[in-house]
Amino acid sequence: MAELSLREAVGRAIAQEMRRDPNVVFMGEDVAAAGGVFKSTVGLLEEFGPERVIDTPISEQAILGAIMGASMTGLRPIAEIMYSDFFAVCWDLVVNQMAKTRYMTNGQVSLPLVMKTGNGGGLRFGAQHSQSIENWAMAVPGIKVVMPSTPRDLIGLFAASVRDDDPVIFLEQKALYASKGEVEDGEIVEPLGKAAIRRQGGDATIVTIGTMVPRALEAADRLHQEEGISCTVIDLRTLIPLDAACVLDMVSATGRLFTVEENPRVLGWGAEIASIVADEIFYDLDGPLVRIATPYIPLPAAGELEDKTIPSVDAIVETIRKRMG
Amino acid sequence: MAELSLREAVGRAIAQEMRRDPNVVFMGEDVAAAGGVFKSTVGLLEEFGPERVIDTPISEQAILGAIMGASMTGLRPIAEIMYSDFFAVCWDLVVNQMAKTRYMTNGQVSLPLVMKTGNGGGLRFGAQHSQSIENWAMAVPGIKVVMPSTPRDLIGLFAASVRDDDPVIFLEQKALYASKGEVEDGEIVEPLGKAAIRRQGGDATIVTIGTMVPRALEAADRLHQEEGISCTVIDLRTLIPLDAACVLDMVSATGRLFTVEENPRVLGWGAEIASIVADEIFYDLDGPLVRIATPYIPLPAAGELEDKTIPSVDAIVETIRKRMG
Amino acid sequence: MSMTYAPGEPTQPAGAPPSLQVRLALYRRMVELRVFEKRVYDVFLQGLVKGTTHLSLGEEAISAAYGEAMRKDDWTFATYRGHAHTLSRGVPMAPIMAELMGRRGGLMAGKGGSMHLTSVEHGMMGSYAIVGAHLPIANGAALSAKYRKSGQVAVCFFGDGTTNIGAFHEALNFAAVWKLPIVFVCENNLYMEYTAISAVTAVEHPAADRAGAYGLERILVDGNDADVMYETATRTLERARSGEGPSLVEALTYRHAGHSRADPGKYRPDQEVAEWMQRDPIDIYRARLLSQGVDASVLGRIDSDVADAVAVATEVAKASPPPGEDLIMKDLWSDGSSTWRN
Amino acid sequence: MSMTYAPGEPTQPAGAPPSLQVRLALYRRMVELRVFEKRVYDVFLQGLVKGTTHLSLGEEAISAAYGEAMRKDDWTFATYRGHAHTLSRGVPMAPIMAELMGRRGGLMAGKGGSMHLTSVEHGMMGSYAIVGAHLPIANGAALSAKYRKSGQVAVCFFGDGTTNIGAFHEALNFAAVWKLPIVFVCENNLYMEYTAISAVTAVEHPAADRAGAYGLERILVDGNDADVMYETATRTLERARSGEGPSLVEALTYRHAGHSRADPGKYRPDQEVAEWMQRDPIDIYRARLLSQGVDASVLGRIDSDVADAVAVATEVAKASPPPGEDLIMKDLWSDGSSTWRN
Ligand SMILES: Cc1ncc(C[n+]2csc(CCOP(=O)(O)OP(=O)(O)O)c2C)c(N)n1
Ligand SMILES: Cc1ncc(C[n+]2csc(CCOP(=O)(O)OP(=O)(O)O)c2C)c(N)n1
Ligand SMILES: [Mg+2]
Ligand SMILES: [Mg+2]
Repeated sequence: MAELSLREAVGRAIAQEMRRDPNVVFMGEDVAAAGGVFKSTVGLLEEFGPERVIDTPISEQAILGAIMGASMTGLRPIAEIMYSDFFAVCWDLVVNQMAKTRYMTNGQVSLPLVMKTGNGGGLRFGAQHSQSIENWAMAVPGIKVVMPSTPRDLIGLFAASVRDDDPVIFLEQKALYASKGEVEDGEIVEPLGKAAIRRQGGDATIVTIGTMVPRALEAADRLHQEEGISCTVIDLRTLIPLDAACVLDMVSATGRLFTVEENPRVLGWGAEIASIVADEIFYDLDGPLVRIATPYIPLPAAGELEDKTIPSVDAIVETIRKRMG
Repeated sequence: MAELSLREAVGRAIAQEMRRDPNVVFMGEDVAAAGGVFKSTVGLLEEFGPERVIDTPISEQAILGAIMGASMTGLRPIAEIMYSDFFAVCWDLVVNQMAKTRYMTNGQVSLPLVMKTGNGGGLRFGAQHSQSIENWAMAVPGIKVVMPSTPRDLIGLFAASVRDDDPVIFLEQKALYASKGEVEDGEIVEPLGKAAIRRQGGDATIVTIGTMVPRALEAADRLHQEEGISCTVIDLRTLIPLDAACVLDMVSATGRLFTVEENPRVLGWGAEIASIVADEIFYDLDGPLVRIATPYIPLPAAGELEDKTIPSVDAIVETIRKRMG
Repeated sequence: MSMTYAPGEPTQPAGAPPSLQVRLALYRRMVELRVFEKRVYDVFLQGLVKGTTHLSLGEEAISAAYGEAMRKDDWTFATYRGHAHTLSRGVPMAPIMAELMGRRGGLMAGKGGSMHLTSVEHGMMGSYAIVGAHLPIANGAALSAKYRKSGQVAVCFFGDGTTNIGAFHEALNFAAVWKLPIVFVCENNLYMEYTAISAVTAVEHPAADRAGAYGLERILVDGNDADVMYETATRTLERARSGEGPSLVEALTYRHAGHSRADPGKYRPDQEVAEWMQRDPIDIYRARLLSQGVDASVLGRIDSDVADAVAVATEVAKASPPPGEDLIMKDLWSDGSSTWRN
Repeated sequence: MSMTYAPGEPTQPAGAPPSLQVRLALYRRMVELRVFEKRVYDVFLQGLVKGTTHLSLGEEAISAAYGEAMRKDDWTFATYRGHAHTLSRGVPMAPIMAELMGRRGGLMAGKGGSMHLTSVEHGMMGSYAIVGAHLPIANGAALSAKYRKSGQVAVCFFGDGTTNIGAFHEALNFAAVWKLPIVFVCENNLYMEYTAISAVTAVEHPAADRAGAYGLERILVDGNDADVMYETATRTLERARSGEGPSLVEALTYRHAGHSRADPGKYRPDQEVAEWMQRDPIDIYRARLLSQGVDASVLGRIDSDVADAVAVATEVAKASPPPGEDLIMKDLWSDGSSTWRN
């Protein structure tokens, strides 16, 4: 048992899988000699050598192409796209190539690969280094989308992603890199597609993921103490596959749904959840489905502005209190 | 008055705006000398000359960069991205640059530009030439998203897009290029952000756009004749800005919502509509909100498969009949 | 040899000609590509091929030569214009034809269509319809060969127009830095879709004139000469296999037909077309073999064998049923499903 | 002049030295950039700058020279490492400092942050934080100048690492084909973030060695010599303005600090750092001016003027209030709103 930060968990997760399987290689910008710009991959080059831990040029299309071709031909590669915003320069490889090739070839080609990336806001990096791209990825059939909220989950879900035979986007929330959690020793693997119920309550269900998980939990505690409103909090953990059954069960039981999303509201994943709930358990609902999300704007840089933009504990408490009233 | 195909309307729309304003220039692959791969821009080079109608290399990033920089410095450029799928190779210019620059610069920069593109399936072109990317675009704050369903709307909405001071993605449905409609003579301009109610009915509201508009209308006729179910059909025409008020009014009146979407279901625009309705007029609803969409797969190429994938008139009728039953 | 588009341009000299066996195989393959694609055009006119198709008529020497020179476990990466490259790896004709017709017996059961021909068991690792995308992907296969020390080589075909897209640049640099076992083959047919490459490119030879930007040798060859192409293929594959790294080959050629099925190709000057029709790779090769003592009956036999095979393949394809709805929701994921939620 | 990283590499010879007036302006600007950025570092250590910042310490000669040589209505496009380029267009210091501190008085009222400095009224058309993105955008401004025959030139600055991304390639070809009035300036400081450019690039000089791929002259200059840079700037701007088309300049330089505020720069060999510290552009220039007869008091006066100005600007910035929530939902659209629905 050890207490690890999410940042440390990244390194341990990669090492766990590289030790297990010699076909796992890892590449990205500044990931090897420098140990990554987030210092999350320190020591991997030393342990696994330059043939398995590779510093690349600033060529995101070449990076994703390389892991795609390598995964078609026997390797299980991992690439880092430093900030998730940079997926925009190599999006073709993800959406047109990786997501479609297996289907188009009638199942001839498997693509066991992982694209890990620093995602989300909160660090005052401004609009081009703070985006939450889980919604971009979720909208494209053929890509699995994983976003852990704890160090232990990060290791377990990362292992499952590497072992999965399909392409995975693995989102590391930059705002959580410094957060800590207990992690047991030994190998950890957690299945993709299973949500975690982080808290149980009878009045409403809060569905969330990533950086918003600790905020939703804190908000739920406050709602309980201050207002006597008792909430279930679901951490989805993966968006594709989506544990819709867990959401439907909990929302049926509580009659109310709130989503808490870091991504900008319009076509955030909460919209899909709401549309599933509004179709499949309409008659179990006791009131409106409410989404708490970043508004429809790019993220501003100044801390004061950014903090009012991404859902805060206060904003969550306030909205739920008002809408449950 | 003349009967025009949607394809012919494209050429007329561009010419209308280029005649009006010498700052309008137009560029893209094979758009000038050859008149476009969809033959929708024939004659523009001859009328406006090679400084205003420009054949480019296969360099989508260079194309979008060029119109962005030109629009910052006094022009009102139009670019064609041949198939909307190709936005994946130049997505950075759209989502990180065009969408964010005005906001990041505190309003210093205006980007009056239009990106027109052939969008959607139905032509047996396979998974990389048939996508519906309206949901990609809608998810990014800062881009207007326009999708006309008739030749007259195409001209009017195109004019408004060119005259708008913000970046616009203008989606031409390839499957509608051959469809015809009456268009009056003279200048046509239609505002962005106003949905059209194509049909009125009291039992349910169908919200749709683009290629699905004629299908939804045919389905509504059949539902009326065959089942006595009378539907309102809303053609959204633009996704951003979204005429949510029109949707909310009609769904309030009918108590039921069906969306008919060509885009793949997960995070299609219908999810956003459903989440708005389920939040804002929950107590006016008489039953589940139902989305009819392409399933979560890339589009298969063979005609027999493609036709069972994109919502057909039969599938719309069948679903609404069942869910209203 | 004169090429009006590039007067006086030297092309790489061919070494010793290949063996007779190889030459006959090259001839057979080129004829196969030609006759097959002409038949594709016929069945398209009969309404049996929907969507689009991109023919390589006139460009056969390039893919035929590489197909002949490659090892069985080498990999091909091609474009939407990939019938020729697929056949050149020994993929049978009937499933290709059936794929174009959207039938269940198609190479991908009709799910991919003409622009995505793939046969992993033949080392045909895919046809890609986004210009430039497959160059970085081919690098990945080469990286894997290098990592596993398997001796395999990736060969990546693309057109002149592809040299102006970003992925080209990233892929070439990446391959050169890691000395990957890969050969990039630019089939310069002088046109993108309808626009002359010279109108939109800052250098005359869009691939060869840029080799230096990646520390690579400038290789410009006559893509309509099967012997030159075979020698180029052998040499570049050998270089890759021996660990010396990538090559970038520019092979000059011309397509006899339009860009795709919808295109009559009217944007090209009559004179240019006429000159290039004179430089038909198959005519040239047939004449050369005959002049060097190969008996006309040997070639005639090949011609008629191929004609028969194409006819049979076409009938097999026509007899194949439509794909069937059961395929629609299959094989998005490796578990065979397309399930995204429970 | 010796540069250990490229022994014997020729750099472009400087023509006649600029006038004394220009030289003093260059000196003043370089000192301003230096002192300003050192102050940025201080206020960062005081916790007044959140997020990230990227300093140009050691690289001042390049942006200073272009800033001095450009016409007032020319356009600058820069990267996240853009303080220097912004100051070099005459943008006042206080709003830049305030932007870094996230204040209402910031150049973009705190909404953009350090990586996106923009001042359209000064021709500073933006700092872009996605590597490579601004090269195609700068082309667009040049296209507009050409279309409107305005005689304006776009100058686009970027780093060595940027030469390996696709957008670089697309932009260079595009500019060359249309002979756009643009100058691409590669500030080669030998490193991407923490990785040496030589480790990931197929040629030694990532920009200069690729100029030929776009039909352009090879221009490799000493980026730490303000006179050389001024001459290069004058020449390339003149070429662009007179309709002869783009230039691609590679200016060799070195950053004294780490890549960004979080980086101590430990991956660089001590010896290399020491050698480059000897080649400080400001030290070199000061020594040259003194040796050529400029009075020490003249330079001293500039130094103290600049120090005062930076001190004042810093206080002005510190006194600026936080931006205020009213800005959050403003200016997504040209109507000033961010309304996406009714
Ligand atoms: C990124 C992208 N842009 C545009 C297209 C449309 N397109 C398909 S083929 C083609 C021309 C390609 O020219 P070239 O590379 O010379 O190959 P050729 O077709 O001549 O063999 C174009 C523009 C595409 N498929 N992908
Ligand atoms: C597309 C993209 N990839 C990666 C990054 C992260 N990144 C920011 S600066 C940088 C290094 C750039 O190096 P160079 O072009 O040499 O400029 P320098 O910082 O040395 O001035 C990297 C990799 C980015 N911002 N955008
Ligand atoms: Mg071509
Ligand atoms: Mg650098």
